[in-house]
Amino acid sequence: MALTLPLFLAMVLGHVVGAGGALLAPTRAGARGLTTLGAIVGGAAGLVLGFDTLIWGTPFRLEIPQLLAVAGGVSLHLDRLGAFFLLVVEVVAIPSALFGGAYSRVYEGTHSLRPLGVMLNLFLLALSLVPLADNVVTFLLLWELMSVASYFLVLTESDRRETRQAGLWYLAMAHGGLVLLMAAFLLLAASAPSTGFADLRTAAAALPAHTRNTVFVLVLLGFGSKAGLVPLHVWLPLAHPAAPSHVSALMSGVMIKMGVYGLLRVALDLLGGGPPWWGGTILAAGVVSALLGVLYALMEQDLKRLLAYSSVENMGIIFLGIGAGLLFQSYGLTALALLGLVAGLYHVLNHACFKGLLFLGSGAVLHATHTRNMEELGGLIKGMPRTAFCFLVGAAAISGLPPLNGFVSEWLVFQALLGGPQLPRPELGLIMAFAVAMLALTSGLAAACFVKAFGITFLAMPRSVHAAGAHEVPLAMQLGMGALAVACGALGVGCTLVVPSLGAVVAGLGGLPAGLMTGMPGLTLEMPGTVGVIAPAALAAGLLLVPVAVLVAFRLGGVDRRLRVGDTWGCGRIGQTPRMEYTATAFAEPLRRVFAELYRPTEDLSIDFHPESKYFVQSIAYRSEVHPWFERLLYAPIVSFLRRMAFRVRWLQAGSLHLYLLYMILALVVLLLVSRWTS
Amino acid sequence: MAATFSQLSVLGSSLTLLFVFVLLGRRGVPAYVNAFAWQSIVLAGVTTVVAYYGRRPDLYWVAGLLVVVKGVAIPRLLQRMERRFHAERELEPYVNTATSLVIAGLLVLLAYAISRPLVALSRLPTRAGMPLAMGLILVSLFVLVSRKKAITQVIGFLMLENGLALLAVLGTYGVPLIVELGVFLDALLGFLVMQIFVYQIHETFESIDVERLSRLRH
Amino acid sequence: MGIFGFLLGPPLLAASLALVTVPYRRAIGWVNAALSLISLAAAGALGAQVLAGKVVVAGWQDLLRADALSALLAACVSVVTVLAAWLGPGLGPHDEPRRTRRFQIFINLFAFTMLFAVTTNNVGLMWVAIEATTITSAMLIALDVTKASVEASWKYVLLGSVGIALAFAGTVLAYFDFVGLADPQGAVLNWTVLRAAAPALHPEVVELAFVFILVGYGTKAGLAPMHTWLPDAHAEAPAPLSAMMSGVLLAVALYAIVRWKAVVSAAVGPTFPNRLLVILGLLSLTIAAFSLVMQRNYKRMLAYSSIEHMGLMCVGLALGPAGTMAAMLHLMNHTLAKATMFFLAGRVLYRYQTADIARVSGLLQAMPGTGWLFLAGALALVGLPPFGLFISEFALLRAGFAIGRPWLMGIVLALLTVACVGFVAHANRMLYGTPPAGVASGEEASWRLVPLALCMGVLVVLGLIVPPPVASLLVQIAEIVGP
Amino acid sequence: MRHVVAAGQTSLALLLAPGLAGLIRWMKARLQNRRGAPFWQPYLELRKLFGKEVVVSSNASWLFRAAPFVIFASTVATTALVPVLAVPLAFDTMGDLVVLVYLLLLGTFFLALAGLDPGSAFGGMGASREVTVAALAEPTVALAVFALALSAGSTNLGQIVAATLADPASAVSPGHLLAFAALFIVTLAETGRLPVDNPATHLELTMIHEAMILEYSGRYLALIEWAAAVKLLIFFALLGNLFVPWGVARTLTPDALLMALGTFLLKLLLLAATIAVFETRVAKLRLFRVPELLSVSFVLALLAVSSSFLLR
Repeated sequence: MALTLPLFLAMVLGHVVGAGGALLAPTRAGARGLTTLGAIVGGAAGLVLGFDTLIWGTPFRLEIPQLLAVAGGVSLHLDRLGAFFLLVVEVVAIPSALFGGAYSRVYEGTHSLRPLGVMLNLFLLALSLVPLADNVVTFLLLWELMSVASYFLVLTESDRRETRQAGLWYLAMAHGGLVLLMAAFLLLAASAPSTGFADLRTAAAALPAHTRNTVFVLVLLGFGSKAGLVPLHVWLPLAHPAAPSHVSALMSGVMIKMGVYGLLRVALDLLGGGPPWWGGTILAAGVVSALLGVLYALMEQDLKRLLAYSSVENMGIIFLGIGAGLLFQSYGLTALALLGLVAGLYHVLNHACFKGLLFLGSGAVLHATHTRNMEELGGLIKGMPRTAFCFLVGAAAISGLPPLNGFVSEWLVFQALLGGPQLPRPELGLIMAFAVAMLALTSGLAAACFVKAFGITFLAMPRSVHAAGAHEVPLAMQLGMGALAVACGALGVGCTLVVPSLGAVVAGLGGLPAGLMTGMPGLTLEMPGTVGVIAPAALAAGLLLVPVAVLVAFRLGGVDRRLRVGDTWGCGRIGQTPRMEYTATAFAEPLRRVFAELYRPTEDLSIDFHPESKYFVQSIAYRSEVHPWFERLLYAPIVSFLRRMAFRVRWLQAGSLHLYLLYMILALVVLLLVSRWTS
Repeated sequence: MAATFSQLSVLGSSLTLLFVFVLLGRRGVPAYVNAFAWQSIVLAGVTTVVAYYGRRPDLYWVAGLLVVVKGVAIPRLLQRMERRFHAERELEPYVNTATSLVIAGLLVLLAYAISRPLVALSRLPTRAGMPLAMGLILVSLFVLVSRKKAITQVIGFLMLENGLALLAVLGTYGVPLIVELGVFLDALLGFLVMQIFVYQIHETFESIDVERLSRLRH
Repeated sequence: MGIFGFLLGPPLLAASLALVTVPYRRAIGWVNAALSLISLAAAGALGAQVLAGKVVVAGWQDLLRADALSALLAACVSVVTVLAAWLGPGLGPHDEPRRTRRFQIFINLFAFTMLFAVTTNNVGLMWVAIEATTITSAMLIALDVTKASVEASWKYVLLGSVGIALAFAGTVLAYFDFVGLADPQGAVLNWTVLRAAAPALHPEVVELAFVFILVGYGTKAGLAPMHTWLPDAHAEAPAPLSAMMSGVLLAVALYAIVRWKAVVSAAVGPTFPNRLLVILGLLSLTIAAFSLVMQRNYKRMLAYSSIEHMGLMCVGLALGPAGTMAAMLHLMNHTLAKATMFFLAGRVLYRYQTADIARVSGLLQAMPGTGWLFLAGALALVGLPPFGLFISEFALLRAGFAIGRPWLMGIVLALLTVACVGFVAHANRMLYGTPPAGVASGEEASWRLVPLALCMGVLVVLGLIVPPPVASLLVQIAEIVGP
Repeated sequence: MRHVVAAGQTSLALLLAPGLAGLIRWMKARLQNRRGAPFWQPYLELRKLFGKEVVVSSNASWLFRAAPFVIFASTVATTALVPVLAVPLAFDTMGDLVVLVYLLLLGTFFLALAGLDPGSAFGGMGASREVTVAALAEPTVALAVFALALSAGSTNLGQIVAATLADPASAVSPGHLLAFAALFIVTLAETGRLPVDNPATHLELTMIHEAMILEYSGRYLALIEWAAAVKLLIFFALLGNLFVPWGVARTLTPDALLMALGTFLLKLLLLAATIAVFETRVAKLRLFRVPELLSVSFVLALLAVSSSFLLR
C-alpha cells in the first residue's frame, strides 16, 4: 500500500509535535495535553503501520543517505519481525500515553513536567523506530536514543537520592550494553562492504566460526543487559520503580523487549542461527532469569520493585522459548524451532500487555495513596474498584491463569520444551525436561507472588491512612488500564487468531519455513510440533457457563439467599485492627525459609523490655532484608577493580613536578627502546 | 682541514657537555650561572667554527646572538634573581652528587647508543660531536628532574636549549636562519616568562623550592 | 597572501590595540571581538578555497601554506577565539582593567601563535609557534595570582618548554637526515619539501626523530604520561583560556604530530608511527578514563576528558585513512564540545564559587539554561547521540574493526565506557538535586548562553549530518596524512 | 452421544466426589477404632450448608463472594478434561494436562485471595502456605506431564490413556511407576491430605486449607467444600486412569461403560483405602519439612523422565 510513507511520517511527526508541544506550549496543562496527544497520534499511526506490514506484508523502506553520511546513512526497513515489535510498542504506548496524560498532572508544579513530555515522546519515537533500523549506525543511534531518553524519564523525580542512583546504574548498564553491541556489530561489519543489514547477512555467512561465536556472545550480553537477563538485570529493579508509572509500563512492558528483538535480529536473522550451544545458553539464561526473577519478586515489599523483578522472570520465560527455538533450529527441527520462537514472541506481546497494565495499576495506586510500600496499603478494592479489577486481570494473566493471555503463551513455551525428546542427544532432552520443571516452578511462584501483590495491596483492611483515603483515579487513567485489561483477555481467548500470524513473523529468518497451522481454525490452538491441543475460547466459555449454571441452580433449588455482614472472626477478640493482618513480609515468609540458602536473609530482632520486668515487652522491632548476594559477588569485584584502578592512577598525578619530568624522560626512553627493539 | 674542523667541534662539544656536570657536582647557584654563561660562550665558539669551516656565513650571526643573549644577558638576569632570593645553595637534591654523576655518565652512554645511527649515516666532519650534544640534552633533563630550586631548573632548561642548539649546529650546520631567529626569540621570551614565574613563586610561596608546589593533585 | 593577512592579522592587531591602550577601555574589547569575526571569516574563506581544490600558498619560500588539514584547524582555532573574545573578559562593564588588558593581549597573541602554527609550511617555524603558545598561554593561567594558579603555570611552563624542546630535537634530527640528502644551501625546513623527500630518508634516523617529536608535541597535546600539566593548568586557568587550551591548543599540538606522521609514514611505512600512536593513545585513554572515576573537581574532570579524547584521536590516527578521517572529525567535534563545556564550567564556578563537584548540586534548578547545556555537553563528551562525537567515535571504531584490530577496539570501547560512567556520574551529581543554600537561582547575562547553545546546535547538526564540505575536507586530510 | 457421555462423566464426578471424601473419613475412623460417620455424611453436610444463611466479613469485598464460583467453575472444568469412564473424550481438544494444572492453579489463586480478603490473620496464613505448597508441587507435576507426554506423544489426557491402552506394557515401565509415585505425593500436597495438611483439624498453627476458608459459610462454603472434594476425585482419576488405564471404555457401548464404571469405582476404593491407611500411619509434617517431601517427589519425577529417556 502506498499509505506506508504517510503513516510513517504521521508516526514521526506525532511524536515530534508531542515533544515540541511539551517544550513550547504556553501553559503547563497545554504542555501535558500536547504531550499526550502527540504520543497517541504517533502511536496510532505506528499501530496501523505495524498492522499493515504484519498482516499484509507491505514492505516499508526509507533511505536517507544524507543523514549520518560518514557512518553509512540512515536506513529504515520494516519487515514482519520489525512490524511485530512495532505493534508491541504501540499496543502499550497508546494506553500508557493516555494514562500518563492524567498521571503527569502531579508534576505540574515541578521542573520535570516539560522534560517529561519531551523525553516521553522521544522515547516513544526511538522505541518505535528501533525495529525499523536497517543498518548499524541507525540501529545504534536509535538504541542509544532510547536509552538516553529513558534515562531522563527515570530521572523525572530527581529530587530523590535513590532515583539519581538508579538513573546512574541504568545509564551505566545501558551504555555498557551499547558498547558490547557496537563491538558485535562492527565485528560483523568488519568484512562487509557496508553496514547495511542486508550486507551483514551476506557477510556473516562467510565469517569464521569463532568470529560468529564472539558476535553471538557480545549480542547476548548486550541485548541481555537491556532485556534484564540475570545477572545483567541489576538496573531493572532500580530504574523501573524510580520512573513515573506510565514510563515504567513502557520500560518494563516494551523497552526490555527490544533486547529480544535485537537478539532475534542478530542471532537468527543476520547470523542465521548457530551451533546448539547458542540456543542452550539462551535457554539456560532464561531458566536462571525466570527463577531468580520471581524469587526476588516474592521478597519485595515495594509494589513497583516487585513488578520489575517479575519482568526479569517473564523475560526469562521469553528467552526459554527463544532459546528452545534456536536449539531446535540448530538441529534442523524447523517445526519445533518455529514453535519455540512463536511461543517466545507471543509471550513478548502478552507480557507487554499485562506488565504494562500492572505498572499502570501500580501507578494508579501510587497516585491515590502516594506510597508503593505494600505494607502500608490494603483494602483499595473498595475505594478504587475499577483499578482493582484491572489489576486483578493483570495479576491473573501474569500468573498464567486460563483463559487469559499469559496462560496461552506459557502453554506454548511448555509445548516447545516438550519437544525436547526429539533432539538427537538425550542429555539435551533432559535439560529441556529440567527447563519444563523450572518453568512450572516459576509459574507456581509467580502465582504466589501475585496473590501477594494483589491480596496485600487491594484486599482486607487498609494498613495506613493513605490507603484508607484512597479514591478512584481519573477516567483517562482508568481507560488506559481498561484497554490493556481487555487486550489481556482478548489475546487469551482470541489467541487462535493471533498466533498463526506470528509464524509468519519468524518465517524466513535463519532458514525457517512458513508456519502452517493445523487444528480447527479459530477454535483450537495447535501447531506443527505441539503435542497438545487447547481451545481457550471454549475454556473461557466453560468457565463462564459453570457459575451461571450454579446461580440458576441456586434459584431453582431454592437455596437460602440470605446474607449477613459481620465481623471477621478474631478468636473471640472483638475489634479487629489492621495490625492483626498478615503482612507482605509474613506472606512470603514460608518461601523465604524454603529458599534461605539462596536469599541469605539478614535478620535483626530487637526487643525492648519493660524496665520493671522482662516479662513485659514494650516494643519489638523486626527487620529482615534480602540482599541479592550473587550480584555482590559479580558486581562488587568490578566496582572495586574500578576503584582500585582509579586510586592507582590518582597516584600518578601526585603533584611533584620532578615526578612529572621523570615521566616524560621515561616515556622518551621507553619509546626509544621500543623503536630500537622493533626495527 | 676536515680533521681540524672535526677535532675542534668535538672539543667544543665536550666542553659544553662538561659544563652541565658543574650543576651536578657543585651546590652553589652562582657557580651554575657561571657554568651556563661559559657553556653558552663555548657553544658560540663551536658555532663560529662550523660557520667558518662549513662555509655558512649566517651562523656568525647566530654565534653573535648566542654570546649576547645567553652568554651575557641571561646570566646577568640570573645573577640578579639569585641575589634577590639568597638562594645560593641547592640543598639536598633528590639524588646525591655521587649517584648523580654516575647516572649522568650512564646517560651519556645512552646518548651514544641512541645516536649511533646518526653517526653512522653522517658524512659531516662534525658527526663525532653529536652524541655529546645528545648527552647534554639527556643530562640537562636529569638536572631538571633531580634539582629542587626553581632557579636551578631554569638553568637546567637553558642548558637543555644549548644542547639542542649544539645538536642543530653539529648535525645540520644550523637550521635555517629564520627558524633560528624564532628559536632565539622563543628562548628569550621563555626565559623571561620563567623569570616572572620564579618571582611569583617566591611571592606566593615565600620560597623557590619547587617541592612546595605540590598542592594540585589527582 | 591576502587571505592569510585576514586570518593572522586580526589577532595580532587586537593584541597590539590592547597593548597600546592604557588603561584598558571597553571599546577595545568590542573592536577585538569584531576582529575575531574577521579572522573566522578568513578561515571560512580559506576552507572554501581549499575545497575548490586549491592549496593556498604565500610568502617568501612558501612560508605560509594551507591545505585541508590547515583549513580545518584554522577554522577550529578561530571559532574558539571568537567564543573567547565574545564571552571572555573585555566587554563587561565590571571587568577589572589591568587584568582585562592582560587578557586581551595574551589571548590574542595565543590565538595568533596557534593560527600561525597551523598555517605555516615551515616545520621549524611551526615549532617556534607552538613553543610560543606555551609562553602566551602561561601568562594567562595566573591571571589571578594565587598559590594554585602560580603552581599550575610553573608546571605548565616547565613541562611544556621541556617537552617542546624535545620536539625541536626531533625536528633537528629529521632535518639532519634531510640535509644529508640534499644540498644544504637550498634546504629550507618546509613540510612539502620534507614530505616529498621522505621516501629517501633513512628509517633509523626518522624513527629516532619521530620518537622525540611524539614525546615533544605529545606533551603539548596532553598525551599520557606527559599529560601531567594539563589537569592543573586547565583547572586553574580562567574559563576562556581553558576553552582555548582544551579545545584547540591540544588539537594544534596534535596537528604537528599529524604533519610529522605523514612524513614518517612516507619514510618508514605506517607501521612504526602507528604503533607509537597506539601506545600513547591507549595509555592516555586508560589514565584519563580511570582518573575521571574518582574526580572531585569538575574543571579537572573536563581536563581529563580532554586527555581521553586526545588519546582516542591518537588511536584513530593509527587506523588508516578511515581512522584518520574519523579522528579529524572527532577533533572538530571535541573542539566545539569541550570549549562550550569550559565556558559553562566558568559560569558554574562563578555562581557556586567552588570547583568541587560535591558542593555543586541542583544545577538544573539554579541555572536552567547553563544546566541543560551542561547536560547536553556532558552527553556529547561521553559520546552519546545525537551529538557529533557519537558519529566520529563510531566511524573511528568502524575503521579499527575494518582493518582487523578488534582487540584494540575492544580495549578502547571498554575504556570509553569507564570514562562515560565516571563522567556521567559526576555530571549527574552536579545537575540534579537541590541547589545548596546561598546559591541564587536564575540565569545572569543569558545572552552569553546564545553562542554556547549555538555550538551545541552545530554539534547536533554534525551528529546528524556531516555537511558535504566538511566531508570532502576530511577526505582530503586523509589523503594528506596517508596510510 | 460422545457429548452425552462427557456430560455424564462430569456429573458422575460431581456426584461421587463428596462420597469419596466421606469414604476416606469413614475408613480412617474404622482404622482408628472409631465408628465414624457414614460415607454419605458429606452429602448431608452440603445440603445443610446450602440451606444456611451466609455471614460475610465486613472487611471482605466482592472478590470474597465471587471466589467460590471461580473455584467451583475451574474445578468443574477440569472434570471435562479427565477421562473418567471413556476415551476418546469429547472435550479432549479443549485442553490438555497443562491446562488442567493451570485450571487447578486458577482455583488455588482465587482461594488464596479469598483467604486474604477478610483480613484475618488465619486467612493470610492459610493463603501464604497454600501458595507455597502449590508452587513447590508444580515442578513435580510438570515432570510427570513430561514423562507421560514422552511415552504417549501427547499431553491431551484422552490420547495419553488411549496410547497406554494400545501399549499396555508401557504402564509398568519404570518411568511410569516413578511418575506415579511422584504424582501420588503431589496428590497428598495438592488436596490437603496428611502429612502436608490435616483435613480434620482446625488447630490454627497447622491449618492450610481450612485456614483459608475459615470465614466462609453457607452456600459459599458448600461450593468450596464440594470443589475440594471434586479436586480429590480428579487426582484419583488421574492416578487411576492415566497410569492404570485398564477398564476405561474405548467404545461407547453400555457394557463397556458399565465395566468402566465398575473399574473406576474399584480404583477409587483402592486409592481411598491407601490414603486412609497412609493417613493413619503418618503424622503431620512440620510446615517447613514439606518442601523436603516435595523435593523427594521432584527427584522421583526426574528419575521417571530420565528412565523414560534412557529406555526409549
